[in-house]
Amino acid sequence: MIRYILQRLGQSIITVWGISIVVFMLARLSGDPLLLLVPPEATKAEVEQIRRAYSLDKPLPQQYLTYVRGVLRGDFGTSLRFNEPALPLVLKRLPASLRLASAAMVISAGIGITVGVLSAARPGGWVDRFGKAFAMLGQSVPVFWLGIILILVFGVRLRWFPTSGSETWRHLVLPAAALGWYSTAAMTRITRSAMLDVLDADYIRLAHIKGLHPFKVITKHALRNASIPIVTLASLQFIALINGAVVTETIFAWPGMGRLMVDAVFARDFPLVQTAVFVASILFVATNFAVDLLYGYLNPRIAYT
Amino acid sequence: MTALTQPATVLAPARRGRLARLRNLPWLAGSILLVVLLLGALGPAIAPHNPRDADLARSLMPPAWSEGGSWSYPLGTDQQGRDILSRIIAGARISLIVGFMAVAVAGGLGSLVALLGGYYGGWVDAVLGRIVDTMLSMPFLMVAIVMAQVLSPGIRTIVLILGFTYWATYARVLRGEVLRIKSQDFVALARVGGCSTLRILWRYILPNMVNTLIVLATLQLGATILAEATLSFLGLGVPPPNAAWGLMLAEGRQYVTYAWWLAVFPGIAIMLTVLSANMLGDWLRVRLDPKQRQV
Amino acid sequence: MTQTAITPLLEVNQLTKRFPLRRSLALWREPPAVRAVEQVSFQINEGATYGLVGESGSGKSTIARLVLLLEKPTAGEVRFAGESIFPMRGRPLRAYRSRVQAVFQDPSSSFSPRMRVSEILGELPMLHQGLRGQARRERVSGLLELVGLPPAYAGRFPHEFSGGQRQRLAIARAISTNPRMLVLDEPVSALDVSIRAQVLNLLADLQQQLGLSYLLIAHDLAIVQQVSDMIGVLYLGHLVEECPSEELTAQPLHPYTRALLSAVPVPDPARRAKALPLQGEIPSALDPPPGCVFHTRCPLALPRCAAEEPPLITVAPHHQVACHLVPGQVSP
Amino acid sequence: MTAAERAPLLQVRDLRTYFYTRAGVVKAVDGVDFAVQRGEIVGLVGESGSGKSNVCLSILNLVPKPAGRIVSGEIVLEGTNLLGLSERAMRTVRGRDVAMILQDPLSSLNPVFTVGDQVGEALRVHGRVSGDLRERVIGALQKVHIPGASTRLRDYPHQFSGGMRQRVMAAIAISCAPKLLLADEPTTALDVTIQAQFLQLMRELREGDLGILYVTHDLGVVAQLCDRVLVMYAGQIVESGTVEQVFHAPRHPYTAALISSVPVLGAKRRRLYQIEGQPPNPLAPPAGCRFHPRCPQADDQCRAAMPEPATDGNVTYRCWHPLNGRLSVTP
Repeated sequence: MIRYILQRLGQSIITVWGISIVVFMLARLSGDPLLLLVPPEATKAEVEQIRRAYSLDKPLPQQYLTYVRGVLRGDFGTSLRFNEPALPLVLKRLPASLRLASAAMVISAGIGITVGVLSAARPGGWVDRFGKAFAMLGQSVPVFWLGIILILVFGVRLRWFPTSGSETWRHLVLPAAALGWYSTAAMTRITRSAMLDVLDADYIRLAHIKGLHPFKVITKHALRNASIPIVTLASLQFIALINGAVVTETIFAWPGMGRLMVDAVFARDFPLVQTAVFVASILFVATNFAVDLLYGYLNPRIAYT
Repeated sequence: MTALTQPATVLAPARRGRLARLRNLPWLAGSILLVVLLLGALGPAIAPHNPRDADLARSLMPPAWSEGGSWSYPLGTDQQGRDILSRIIAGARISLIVGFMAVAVAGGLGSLVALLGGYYGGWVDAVLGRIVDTMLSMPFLMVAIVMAQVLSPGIRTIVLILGFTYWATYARVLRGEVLRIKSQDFVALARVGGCSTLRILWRYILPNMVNTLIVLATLQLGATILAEATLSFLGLGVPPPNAAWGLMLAEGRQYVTYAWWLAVFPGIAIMLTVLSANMLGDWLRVRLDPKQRQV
Repeated sequence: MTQTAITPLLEVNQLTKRFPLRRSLALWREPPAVRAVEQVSFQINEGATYGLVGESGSGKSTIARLVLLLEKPTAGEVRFAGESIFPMRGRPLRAYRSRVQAVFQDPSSSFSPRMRVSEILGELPMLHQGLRGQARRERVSGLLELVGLPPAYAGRFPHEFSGGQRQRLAIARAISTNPRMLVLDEPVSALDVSIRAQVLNLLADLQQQLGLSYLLIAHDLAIVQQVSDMIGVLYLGHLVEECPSEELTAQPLHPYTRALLSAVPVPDPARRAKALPLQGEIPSALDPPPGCVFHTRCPLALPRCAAEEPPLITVAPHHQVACHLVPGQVSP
Repeated sequence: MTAAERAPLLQVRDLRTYFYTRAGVVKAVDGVDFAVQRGEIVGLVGESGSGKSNVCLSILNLVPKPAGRIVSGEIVLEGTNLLGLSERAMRTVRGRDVAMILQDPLSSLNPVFTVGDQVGEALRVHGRVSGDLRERVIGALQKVHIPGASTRLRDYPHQFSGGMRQRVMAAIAISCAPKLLLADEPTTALDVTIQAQFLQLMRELREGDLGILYVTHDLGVVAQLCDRVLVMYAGQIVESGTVEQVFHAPRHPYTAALISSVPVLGAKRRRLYQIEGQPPNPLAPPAGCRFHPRCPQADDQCRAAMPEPATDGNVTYRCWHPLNGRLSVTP
């Protein structure tokens, strides 16, 4: 088990390193990254000063080393717009994003797993058919459009929920619903197919042969085994949620990391954008690592090797 | 003895002929996709108006069936007085071009990486695998946004961005497929028979992974069109005055409280297109992939 | 078959294969390895059948894969018609590929599901003999006839055939290069009982007609004995006994061979097994027992067996055995 | 002996289990009659697709739904027709009165639960826990000779070897002291020496009153283990009788051909007798006797109708032209 954890940890570290390269290269895609780092109204002298400050006059590998050294010290550069270190700015907005994503995750896992299990228990039954149509639709509706429709119907027409801000739980309802919609559909499909896979196994037949009640066969034998793929894929959904938060936060004026990033894009505040991407990536890697640990717990074949 | 638990699939005589294969085709989804394809191909030839023809005098006209609407602008007009139907038709072409080209770029790159990594294994696979993991560990929408900001806007840029952000998905799914095919006896037997590596990849591995690739590409077509619309919605996709669906939605968003049709119709266009691509992909999965793996 | 041929067609010398596992975190220790094949030697004569029997973990399939150049050996060599096969490159390698072919156990995974019979059977003649067009089509028909399938089936896909027919197809492909030797890895164990005899008889007929040599790998002793001239018994990667087919049941010497023979269920209620079955389980090839690998289960084991590995010694013409109790103390 | 004691443990009459598929109806089990006595091992031999596994599943009423259905017949276990029971009552029969061992010990144990949990499960479900459950589980594991049973019950299936897993399956099967044990090719996945150990275990288990229906395709196993044998071909039992009778003097040409086609260890090398043709397509079995296309002595009568079972001493067979008691097939 310790070996497994260390192995996964090592892989995560390599991934973070890979991400640092991608993020570093992103800034250099346009040719001269300096144009992204200075405000448009900067003078020539200021430009040269910044060029030296970021070592942009040095060869590429050296620039990368400088960048990595900064990152390791927690220095992700300075936001041009706020003229403050970029990392604290991003971290300050992180909790709001996590709150939104978690709420959406709870919705989608709750509904998705329930509908998925019921669908698999009776393939072709009405729950299955309804769930299938719902899943199909859920994966086809753009989040931003759904957000607008929700605002129009529940915010503007019915006035049930506020359409922007983040003060109370009522503020959370519409953005979480919009964000969780797609994942609910995905979770339904994943759960259904994982359950169908498991229900085909010989040990399920053996459980019936032992005389177990079919309900117990599903809840004990099948769900426990299906939970292994479900958890893996649920982590991907969490990642998709953080991704989707970029759009949802913009529509609902939710003060999270995603909106900060979109605003920074339009303000041409590249260091801030870069930092947001990096932080989100680290969050992804951390989620994957946590799921790997959970996987090791759920699957005795890993825990005992 | 598993043979008898599912006699239908195991023992049914092979269905032959192209007609039989079309059984249970989702006709509705197919027709919608066909209509979108035709709209995209014919575009300007059948659009009632020039999609860029602005006239503030007729701005924000409601759809024809509402009060104040006119049948010469069936779905109404936008804030600049442009015909929404014509703009949706023009948007179909953009969505399709971006969708198909991005899928081609991502699918091609992903297949190549999968073939190399899966077949050669060893350090090639280890390195490619880490790169794929890294790509999949990044918030692709954020990466796409950054790229869109850095690169000059346009259709080619969007295709490149989406191709770059999506190839890793193909690589991961197809790599598993290559590994599965490679472990089959017929590949070992081809080596025993003296087939070259290139021949094995081309004649044995590739044809057997094509089904999975087709299913994946069809399902990803929907996802790619959604991503393009999202980027355009954020103002980072196809630049105005082009009539991309996402852009139309973004522009119509501020009028949504009193001119709902600006945002609703392009949304429906996106939804129907993506929905039919997904339904078709789902049907293909059942049809082509007997084990119905989750791709 | 005669045992007097001067050069054997295939010569396996001190062949060893270990599959190292992933290095553990303790870098100073040697990484553990699965010892699949340990210093195995045997020879196959022109036109003869050599049978390798053993249970799971015996290394019999690994030997097949080594001979087919699907794995690289850890040590040892294999000579085909006098030439060492592992260093082969270029033209000699191509020649070897056409002269040694294989039939595997599972007829359902032996063919690409996307190739028609005509492509499956026509590919190797095209690659090795340059047959194209009409000549290739005639070759395909000829091969189908040779294995007892109607030539009209050339346009079909493999999934349209039954298991037995697919195995005929696999044999047809194997002989499509005009090989001199076939490696048969469990060629009938996936087939129904009533089909096995068909395939075994077909293999015997082809051997006669084409003068083929066979390396037969199987777990079913009765089948191996039925078909082979010489038999090698493998246990945990070691060749423990080798003898002519007739002597296997008449004069088995190694205690494992005897245990194996008595464990085979004979389809005759009058010949019910009297001896208690061999106790214990096959040890892991990751950590094989020291000394004689069989001593942990051997009913006759002496202290010496746990300490010292017995060498393979010749006890009679063509009969070798690796046991400390032979010759002498093993009483029938 | 009273009548109830003389009545067989299991009596199956005219069992028909059909599968309704899109491609047509598969008559997997088509009119099967047999009995199993207490303390008797009955072998059920046949090739793949002959329907032998579906006989077992039918006895437990676990034929895969919705395609599979038991169309007719009676399955009488100690005077109770199992087919007449409600699903609820049937659940108390499964695992308690009738147990089953599946073919693949690798996939038949649930990988995420300990072996102790899985052996104890049937005991818990059927409320058969008198005293300590743990003791009962250890007892079951010891009965199938699993070394160190008291510590191994905390292990997971993947920590057991193939042979040991099949013993665990046997422990699960006998945990509730069933009356009838169905064994569906339990040794097919095992090595020969491990198979011999398992067969020995089967002989020990039937020492009591346990009746065993042992499904296999291996004639050798039948000859070594069973008291009586049922030979199945294309959903029907074509011959049945004591093992000695059937092996030494088969009456049905299929049985005879099957026996002659198997290589025998130690026998002289010979050309094997081969049964021509392929097993029938289950969707469209031949009319008349289902073996007639492959039978060397088939005539018009065989093509026209399936013969009814005929009994001769200890053997029952379904053939118009039974062999005269010598093991020979004339081509």
